[in-house]
Amino acid sequence: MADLRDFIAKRVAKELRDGDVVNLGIGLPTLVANHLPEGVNIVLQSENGIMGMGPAAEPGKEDVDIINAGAAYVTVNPGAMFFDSATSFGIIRGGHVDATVLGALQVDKHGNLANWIIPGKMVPGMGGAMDLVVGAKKVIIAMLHTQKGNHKILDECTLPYTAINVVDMIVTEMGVMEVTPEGIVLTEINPEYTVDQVKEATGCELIISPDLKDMI
Amino acid sequence: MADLRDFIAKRVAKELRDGDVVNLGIGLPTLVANHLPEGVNIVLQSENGIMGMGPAAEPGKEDVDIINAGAAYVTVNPGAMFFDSATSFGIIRGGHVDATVLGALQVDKHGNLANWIIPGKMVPGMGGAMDLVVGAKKVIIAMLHTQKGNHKILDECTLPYTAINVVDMIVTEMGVMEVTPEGIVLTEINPEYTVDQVKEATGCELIISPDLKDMI
Amino acid sequence: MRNKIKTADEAVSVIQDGASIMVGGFMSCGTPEILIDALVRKNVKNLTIICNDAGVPGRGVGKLLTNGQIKTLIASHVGLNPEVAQRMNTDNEDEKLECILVPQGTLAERIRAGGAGLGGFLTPTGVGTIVAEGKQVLNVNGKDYLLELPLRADFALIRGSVTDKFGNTTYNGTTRTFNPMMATAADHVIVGTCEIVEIGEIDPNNVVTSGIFVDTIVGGEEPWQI
Amino acid sequence: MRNKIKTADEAVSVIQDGASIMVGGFMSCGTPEILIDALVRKNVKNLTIICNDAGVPGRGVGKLLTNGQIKTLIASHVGLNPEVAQRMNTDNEDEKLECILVPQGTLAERIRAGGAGLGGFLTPTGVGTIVAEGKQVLNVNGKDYLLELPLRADFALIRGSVTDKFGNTTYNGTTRTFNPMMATAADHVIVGTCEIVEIGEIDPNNVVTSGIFVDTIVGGEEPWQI
Repeated sequence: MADLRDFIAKRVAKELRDGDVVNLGIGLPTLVANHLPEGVNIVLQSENGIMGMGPAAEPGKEDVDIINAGAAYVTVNPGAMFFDSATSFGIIRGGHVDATVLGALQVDKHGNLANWIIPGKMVPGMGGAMDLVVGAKKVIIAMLHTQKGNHKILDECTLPYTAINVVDMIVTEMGVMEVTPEGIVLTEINPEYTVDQVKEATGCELIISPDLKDMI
Repeated sequence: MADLRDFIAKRVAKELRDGDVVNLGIGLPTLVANHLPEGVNIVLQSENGIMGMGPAAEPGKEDVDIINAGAAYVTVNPGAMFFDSATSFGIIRGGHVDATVLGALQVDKHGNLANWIIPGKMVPGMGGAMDLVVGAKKVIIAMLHTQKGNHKILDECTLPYTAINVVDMIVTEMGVMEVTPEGIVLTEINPEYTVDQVKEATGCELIISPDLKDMI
Repeated sequence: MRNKIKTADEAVSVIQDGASIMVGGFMSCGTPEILIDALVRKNVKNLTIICNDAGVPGRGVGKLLTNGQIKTLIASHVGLNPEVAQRMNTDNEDEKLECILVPQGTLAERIRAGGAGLGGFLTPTGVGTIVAEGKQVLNVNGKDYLLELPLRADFALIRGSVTDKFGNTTYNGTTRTFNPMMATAADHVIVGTCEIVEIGEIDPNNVVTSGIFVDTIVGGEEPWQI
Repeated sequence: MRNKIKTADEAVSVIQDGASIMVGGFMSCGTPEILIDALVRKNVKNLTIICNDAGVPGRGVGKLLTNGQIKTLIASHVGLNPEVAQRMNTDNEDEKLECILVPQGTLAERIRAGGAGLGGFLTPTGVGTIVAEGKQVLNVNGKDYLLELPLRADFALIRGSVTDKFGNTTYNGTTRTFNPMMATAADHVIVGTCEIVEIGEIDPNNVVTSGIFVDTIVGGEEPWQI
């Protein structure tokens, strides 16, 4: 599982360009920062008020006034800036974040996203997710392709939306998919799987790119 | 004329309370700061980005980065703050300015104000005046009672409005008037004038307060 | 000038049952714990609390929740405090919590609007979701937006790092969060701060919250800790 | 990291005829004169300039006006520059200036909205006046507001006091004005600054404009003088 997560994170990292402003969700997306290609430096935004977030603080060296959106002590890089929450979401909503990487419960062929209400569980709140996916220039969903065998990539989300028409790309352990006006296009495949296996694990028609590549 | 202006400014100053946040318009209103009663310290807001503005800068001691809204070099008092224009007008529009003092071309019995378009002259722009009179808790008009013999206090403004229903008080060389739902009430009179003289100089019905006092 | 410095208990003495209170911070980093503690001691009830999140039990607004003082919670995230779910689902009407969820950016902007005299704003956030229910949708230049309304409260409890005796306040690191907006959007503002300095000691370029917004200053706020 | 530092002439080389340009400052205090001078040298025409005011002749955007480069001026106050009236009333179509007046608070907020992804906002300013003409009036809780729309531009020319090589910028005194909002509301942002420092030299608590907004940095901006 940890390997799969790193495999996905590593592929997501290849989408990022030098100088990009990026907001990484908690969990798997956080791993993306560990896999940046050589020469690619990104500027991490944390919605609780940091531009230029650095790695987690070393034990014993924490600055108690500096946490990330997951409430863990972090560092900031030289050239960082702290700001309030209205400014933070002005940056997010205003399209100044080049990419955000989040997990999902469901994504559908329209690019609709559901990732905040789990049926039968307490509703934890959307936090900053709704603003992030509406505002970021590129929304990348990083997740396992299915949930205990159940489809997560669908014709239509059945769970309440986080936002509509926002997802640009989906990266799973099986492949890389782009959301296009025609539907979801598989552009890269993990060579450990066949196209039929990916199709079977997908709950909507999967368009296979004529230019399908190996996911590496 | 200079005396009249100081006379008016001195009376306006008595309306201010210790600790009030005040924005003074250019010209006569600026003089109000020179006439504050003993023990009354106000916090001057300047819409170009100062809370806690001080007196004009002494020649040779100017800080070239600090001007007031009239583009003159000023000082700031200890405890001042500089901010951007959106923050400045958030303070103004949000009702955090206790009083603003401005001149007027016309005021009417509804408290409507016209002070930005002079007929036949080029329209200079409203600057921050529209926001100030809508946002300040108390709007005090400080002006000469008439303009070359023409009425300025009217039934209805004939010039384009700066804002509607905003004026609380009018202070002129003839007296002090409050704008009430019933109309304009003369509450104080300059003993150099008779009530009839003030009535004649006023272009709408003037209600005389049963408690009319001398303006001192 | 009026002395604004009080003890925490004196400061919160003006807060009565049923008050609406904004509380700064994010996961209680930037939350004035000493003011929360005083509010727990005062034990006022039926509060409406506006805060980014419900923190965790025993921290920040979590203390008010544990003590059964919150009737309505307006927040963007409550998932890390299991007491929220317990109290939302309780059959005991006295303990029942109403929880209103607002997207974090919308919450921050609504509070800003409340302080800045705006009647509302149009945001793309929440369009097509349950957040849009009951809200006006306006189309501007071909794009749909929700009309979101300003939010104000009776009180704001904010947390400063350095505060001068006039109330001018700075916030260190990520303690800033919702504090600056909340300071503008409440009728009565109390700042719990780590360090009180003389007027003039903070560079006017670096003040974040003007003293004009601050009614009461309480010193002795401690650093936040996980 | 890409080097953002250029000369003023290199910096404005991307600006073409017909561009819309936001220019920071208030009575040209906080206006990047070195960038204006370069724009005069480049002599691009038919510009839409968004600026608080028209300054005075020979200062700030007044230079662009004198040089006949402005087609449309969006500002809150133009009364202290007599050239505005001359050019508004000229019969020479090539020199004719269109002037759009916006209340100062509304102008600042429209630019902020443009940078913050808002579709508009409701303000009480201008209700019942000619500013309301052609605008939607919405009633919220019994009070009328105008719906004002966001404002963006192709370029923003802003003026910093201290800027690090990433573009993080601070503004001294009253030079701040419209600069921070404009930095967020244009597709391409050029900062003319007084002092360029190394990355890390500005305290992250005191940065006002993040370097992420800044495309180009030009040093050598001089202090403002009356």
